[in-house]
Amino acid sequence: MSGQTDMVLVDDNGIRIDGRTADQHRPIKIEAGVLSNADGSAYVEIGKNKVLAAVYGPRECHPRHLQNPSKAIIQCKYNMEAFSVSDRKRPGPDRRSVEISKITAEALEKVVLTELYPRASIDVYIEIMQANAGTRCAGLTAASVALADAGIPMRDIIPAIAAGKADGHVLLDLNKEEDNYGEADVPMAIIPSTDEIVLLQMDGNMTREEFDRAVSMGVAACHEVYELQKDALKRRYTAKEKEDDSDE
Amino acid sequence: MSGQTDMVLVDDNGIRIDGRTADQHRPIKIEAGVLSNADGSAYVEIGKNKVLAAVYGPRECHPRHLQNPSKAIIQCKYNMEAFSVSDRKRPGPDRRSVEISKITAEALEKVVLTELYPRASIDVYIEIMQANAGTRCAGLTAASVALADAGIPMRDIIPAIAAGKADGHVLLDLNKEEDNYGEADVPMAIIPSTDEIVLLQMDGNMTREEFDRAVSMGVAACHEVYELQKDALKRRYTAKEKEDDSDE
Amino acid sequence: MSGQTDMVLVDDNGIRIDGRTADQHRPIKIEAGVLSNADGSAYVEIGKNKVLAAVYGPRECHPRHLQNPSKAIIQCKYNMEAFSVSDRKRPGPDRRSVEISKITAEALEKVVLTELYPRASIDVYIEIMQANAGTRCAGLTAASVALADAGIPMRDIIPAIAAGKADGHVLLDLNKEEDNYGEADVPMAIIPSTDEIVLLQMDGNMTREEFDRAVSMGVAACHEVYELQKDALKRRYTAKEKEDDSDE
Amino acid sequence: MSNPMLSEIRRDHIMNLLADGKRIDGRGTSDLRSITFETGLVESADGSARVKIGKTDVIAGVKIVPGTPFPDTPDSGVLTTGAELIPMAHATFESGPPGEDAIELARVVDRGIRESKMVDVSKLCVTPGEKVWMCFIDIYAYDYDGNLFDAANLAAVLALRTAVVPGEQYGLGENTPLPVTCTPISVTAAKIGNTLILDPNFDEEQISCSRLTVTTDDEGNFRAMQKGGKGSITLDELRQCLDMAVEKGREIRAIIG
Amino acid sequence: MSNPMLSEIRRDHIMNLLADGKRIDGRGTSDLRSITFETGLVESADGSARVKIGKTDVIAGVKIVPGTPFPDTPDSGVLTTGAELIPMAHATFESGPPGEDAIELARVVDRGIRESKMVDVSKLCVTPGEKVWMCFIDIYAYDYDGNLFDAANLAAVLALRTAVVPGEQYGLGENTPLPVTCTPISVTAAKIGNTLILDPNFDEEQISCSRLTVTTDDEGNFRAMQKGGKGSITLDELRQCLDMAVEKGREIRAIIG
Amino acid sequence: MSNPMLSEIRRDHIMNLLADGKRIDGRGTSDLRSITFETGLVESADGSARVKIGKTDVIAGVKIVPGTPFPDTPDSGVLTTGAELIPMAHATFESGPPGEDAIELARVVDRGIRESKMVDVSKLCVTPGEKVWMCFIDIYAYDYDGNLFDAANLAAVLALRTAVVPGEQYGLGENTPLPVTCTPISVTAAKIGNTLILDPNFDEEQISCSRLTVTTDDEGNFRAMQKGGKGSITLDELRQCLDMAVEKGREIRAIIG
Repeated sequence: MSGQTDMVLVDDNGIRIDGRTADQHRPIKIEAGVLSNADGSAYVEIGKNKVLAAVYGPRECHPRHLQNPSKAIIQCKYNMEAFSVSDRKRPGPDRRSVEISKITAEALEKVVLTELYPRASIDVYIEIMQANAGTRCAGLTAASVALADAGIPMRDIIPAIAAGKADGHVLLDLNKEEDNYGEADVPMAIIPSTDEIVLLQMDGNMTREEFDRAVSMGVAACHEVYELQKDALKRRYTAKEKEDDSDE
Repeated sequence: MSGQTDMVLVDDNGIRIDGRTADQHRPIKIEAGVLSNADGSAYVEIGKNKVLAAVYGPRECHPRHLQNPSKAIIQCKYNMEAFSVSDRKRPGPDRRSVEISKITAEALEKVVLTELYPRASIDVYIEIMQANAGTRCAGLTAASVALADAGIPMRDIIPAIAAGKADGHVLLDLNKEEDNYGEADVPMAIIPSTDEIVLLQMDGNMTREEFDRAVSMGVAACHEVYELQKDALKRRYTAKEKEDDSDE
Repeated sequence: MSGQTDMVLVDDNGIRIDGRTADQHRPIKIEAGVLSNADGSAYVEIGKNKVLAAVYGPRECHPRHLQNPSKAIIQCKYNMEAFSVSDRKRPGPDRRSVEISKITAEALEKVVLTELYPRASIDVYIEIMQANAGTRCAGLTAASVALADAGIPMRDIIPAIAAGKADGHVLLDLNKEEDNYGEADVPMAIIPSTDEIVLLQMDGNMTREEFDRAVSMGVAACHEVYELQKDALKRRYTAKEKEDDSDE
Repeated sequence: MSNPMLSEIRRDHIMNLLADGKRIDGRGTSDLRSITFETGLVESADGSARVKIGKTDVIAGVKIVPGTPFPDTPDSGVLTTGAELIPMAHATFESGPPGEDAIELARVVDRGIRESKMVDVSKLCVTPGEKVWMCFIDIYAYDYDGNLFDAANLAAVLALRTAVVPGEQYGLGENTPLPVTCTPISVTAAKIGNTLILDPNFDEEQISCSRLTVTTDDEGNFRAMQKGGKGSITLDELRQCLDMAVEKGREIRAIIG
Repeated sequence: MSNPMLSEIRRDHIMNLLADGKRIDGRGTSDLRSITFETGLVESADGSARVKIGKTDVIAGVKIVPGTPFPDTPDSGVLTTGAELIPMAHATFESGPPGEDAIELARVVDRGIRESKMVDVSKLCVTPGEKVWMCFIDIYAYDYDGNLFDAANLAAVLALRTAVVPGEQYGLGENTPLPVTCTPISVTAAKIGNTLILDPNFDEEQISCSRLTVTTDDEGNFRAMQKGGKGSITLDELRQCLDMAVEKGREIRAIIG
Repeated sequence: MSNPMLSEIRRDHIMNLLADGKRIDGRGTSDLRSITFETGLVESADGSARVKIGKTDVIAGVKIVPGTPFPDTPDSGVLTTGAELIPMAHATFESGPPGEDAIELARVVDRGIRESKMVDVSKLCVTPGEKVWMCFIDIYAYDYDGNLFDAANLAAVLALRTAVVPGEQYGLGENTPLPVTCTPISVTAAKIGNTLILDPNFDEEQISCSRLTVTTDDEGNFRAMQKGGKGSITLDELRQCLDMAVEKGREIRAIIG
């Protein structure tokens, strides 16, 4: 967060450069079951972010020394494709993607019934096709849907979104300009049934009051994302039933 | 292949810059059994290419997960030494050497009786001491002889050579200038007893007719290389017998 | 060793730039038992060198293929911290640290009763906090004390120090200027009870007579370092007894 | 794949069908699966295309950035092709740097593009000897059901055909279409027993012994070839592959327009 | 740790104590362990500090060297933070390049320093667009008994506060103190069962399900946060963590002066 | 080696012979094996030599290319030595980046060459502070039957003595011989039980406890030493090694001329 710009990010009417109000998220599109080989998959667009998630598992855990005798482990790889950002990204994991992979896997642990699959691995792959601020939340949102699509038993589905601050305003779901020139970013993910937080990061500069507002805004928006996740899964099940019918 | 040069690569009499006609290969020297520790070895010179090949095996396969319960696997490492080329080559495998190692191992699979050695590994090491266009063919030619020298049962020995095109002429066994400034290169390897192709690559620009001519030329030359491979092995066996006699 | 300087490293009275005579070592401080988790540890200062050593083991040996069925293996990692030298050192092992790790482990082998712990590993970690010529000797000196502090049975404790040559004089324990602009460096380590050499390197330019003098000087100084090592261990044992008493 | 007996049965089934000139998915031996594609889907790329051949699903993105030319070609742009067989695409693919399969894939695609001179690198010079455009083609497999070679080639070629040199982004003049001269198309055959088939799917690839990829240019001339696999091909089979590469290359060119 | 039964017993013991608001080392749930520190101990560094929180022992060293600025911030110095969990510090730490734990640690410390604008990078420019000061913070753990986040943050902050820009060494003017604007302090809470504790030790970390690190600036505003662990935290627990981060941040600032 | 009983018997056999001052290959304790060499065999190198000591077979090649000097030695050429123990040379050598044995080998050879000032790097400056000649020595073992140190040193030294600075290739003047001042020769002793032997073969190395490599210059002065192995050497043994290094160094210099 640079927090330094002459750019007006929010106008006098509280309208943002992409026409949104403070508490509006960008257009979201979620599709479940988009790949053939993966046990589950999902595609998510949030604004200009384009993200694919795939799930394999529960399956045998490699390398073996990572096996947990009492439950499955969740392994996540978040990967930015070389052409997903303005400057070409060198292939392979960097420190940022290692951190995001770690907190994404941790966020999913609380809802997946890992205790049903001792010694197994549940592998989550997130590919960022196009990045435009908010890829970690888009990735986790997609991963949740992909896990459900894979038929893996879960306590709930996890939605994720960021709140933040730009031009002195607390805003939902920062776009790239707001992220680059704004003052703070707060990506978060919750368990909708309890509002428990499973992912939370913050960077920038926020007073207590601003932060509280950002969290409220984010929690509310997570519930909206949650509805879209469920919709996508319903469409997927309907489509599957049709397939099954036509197979008879 | 740049295909762009003012250099005359073939003169009006069809003679190439090193004095050869279109269907002549460079001078070839093959020697079997040139190393002590390896189970089999060979040294090959084709023009200015200088290549060593060594074979270890059949031996225990590491890493274990590569073992095949029904046959031996062939593992090949093709390595250009740092001083073998005009600009110093950084040590370690690059993408080119990984590809050549792969297609060399695949070319050998068809003739080695791998089914005799379940779970084993047959390891082929090719070192390029000096490179001058044609190292992959020289390496495969040497590897074949080294396998035979190691006493590994084979259906046949594999000779390899390249054909190509330069100055508009279809030519056998391009030298470095022809390779750099010519129009096409077609490395190939065959099983001499059946003329089956086990290695084939092509890059550049060739009409169907030119390509057919290149393949015919290459197949014919492979048979010449084959004779030299057999000669080298005969000399090796004779020398071994003498050694054995003198040991008595 | 550059051996080229206009700097006067030894004055007409045989006094060095830091005030020492030819056969004096820099001030040495040794402390045993400075860390909590490690099974044994030591801190050593020699002049401006600051070095920590820690020992874990005997413990299970990873990776398994390194296990020796008849004795423990000693594994050593010598590591220069990024800020320990004038120019920032890139993290991770370089060729120099690999070599030092190897000869340090080899030097310790002769005194540790590895035969008591078949299949085990004794792991020695040396961290260079600040480097000022002589870190390998400081590291080995510290590692010896850390091994003793870990209660690992040893035939003897190993002291190490360097001798060398600068401005044409054979000198003990070169400082950084003497090392940079001097003519030779001879790091060594001995078993004090027998004066056997367990570590010896030399680089620079020395006549036989100079080298013999350097070795004599080094051996004598090793005995001095040895006394300091034993003192440190005595203080450590006394402190431990007090701890035990106060625990009752 | 994990159950050897099942795979044995599947193998026999495929072989028996092939003996009658039939394939498990109903195709004839020289039929291609349906090819669909979308270009321009990645706005952050300077060119992009996603190609599906049957269930095989591949994306290619092109990034074009200013850089330093190679000393021996001071007036030429630079072309680089990478491919990753990411674990998303198949249960057998592993994380980590590209292995030999991914490297071979990238290099064969690269060869077809480079040797056909599809990209006119002579027009990618900004300042001779100092600054040229570097064109990075990055390919990712999302779903693997055989024949990655042709899918990756097609995705890369379509991404290049729709790519734009981003002059404005770097203050180097206007945005201009990437100068492209032709459309190299690869056609891959696999040999199962003694039968040649085109566009093998995953099951067919598993039991095939040899593979031949042939890349032709707009005139039907040959620009790149790669034999793969642990088997051989006869000279007669080679001729068939060449015939089919020309014919099917023409078909595919018609599909992509 | 290696004996599962022992660790089970230990776990129950810790949980039972916590049910009464007590901890195994006698602290209350929001008590910190004793904090000691030493600065300037590494003369070869341009700034250094060794911090002990209880038995957790961490060193941070700062090296400041001339380098090239990033193209998009031609007038700004560069800040880089690395951390290594070397095997010296704990029997479970392994040799090799930093793993995900070390990377997360370095990035959270980096974020607190960067986002609080502690180092005034605008004053680290030598020649705009050409030469700026690069500030490398390297952190090593010597002894690990929990709460590396706060120990590493504190060591890095103290090393920076005492760092000197070595102008003379590079012929770039006088040596000057590194321009520092504030003191970001992180406070880490762990959740065990439904109890929040501050400054967890190793045993407590082993059985905690969630972790929250909150970094405040001198005004008590938030500059960085990181939730870790495989559990969740409620909104109410979040509020408690924020309260404690502000309060304990003030206490720690008082300790380091 | 794989059969422990056989290797036990072999070990006893070698020890018993040594007790009588004899060696398995018939040599006396201070006899070297036959040394043969060929120089200039690699035309693509700027200098090359292949050396055989008994069955040990090593190649060294020198490449000399223009590059940037180190900031602290702006007028000096740069010398770099690498060694690879490739799996071709012995069944126990593995593929991959150089391990600790290869690194030690390269560094000991490098030290002898560097410290003897064999290559006059002051004459390898093209433009002070900007362009100097970088001299890369790369060593590969083809066959390993003990004493790689002396074979590698000899190959590197012979390659350097016959090397040419390729001025013409880079438009930097005429080709000139690499400026070489002396011939550093290393002599390696191994200690088996309490016996010192020179030029150990593979079997002898396997059962030796200590190794000492001593590199002398033309005057018989010492330029580099390296003790290796898990055993010790006495001060008396050290003296014997030094005597032999001088004497055998002279012999080897006579052999290579």
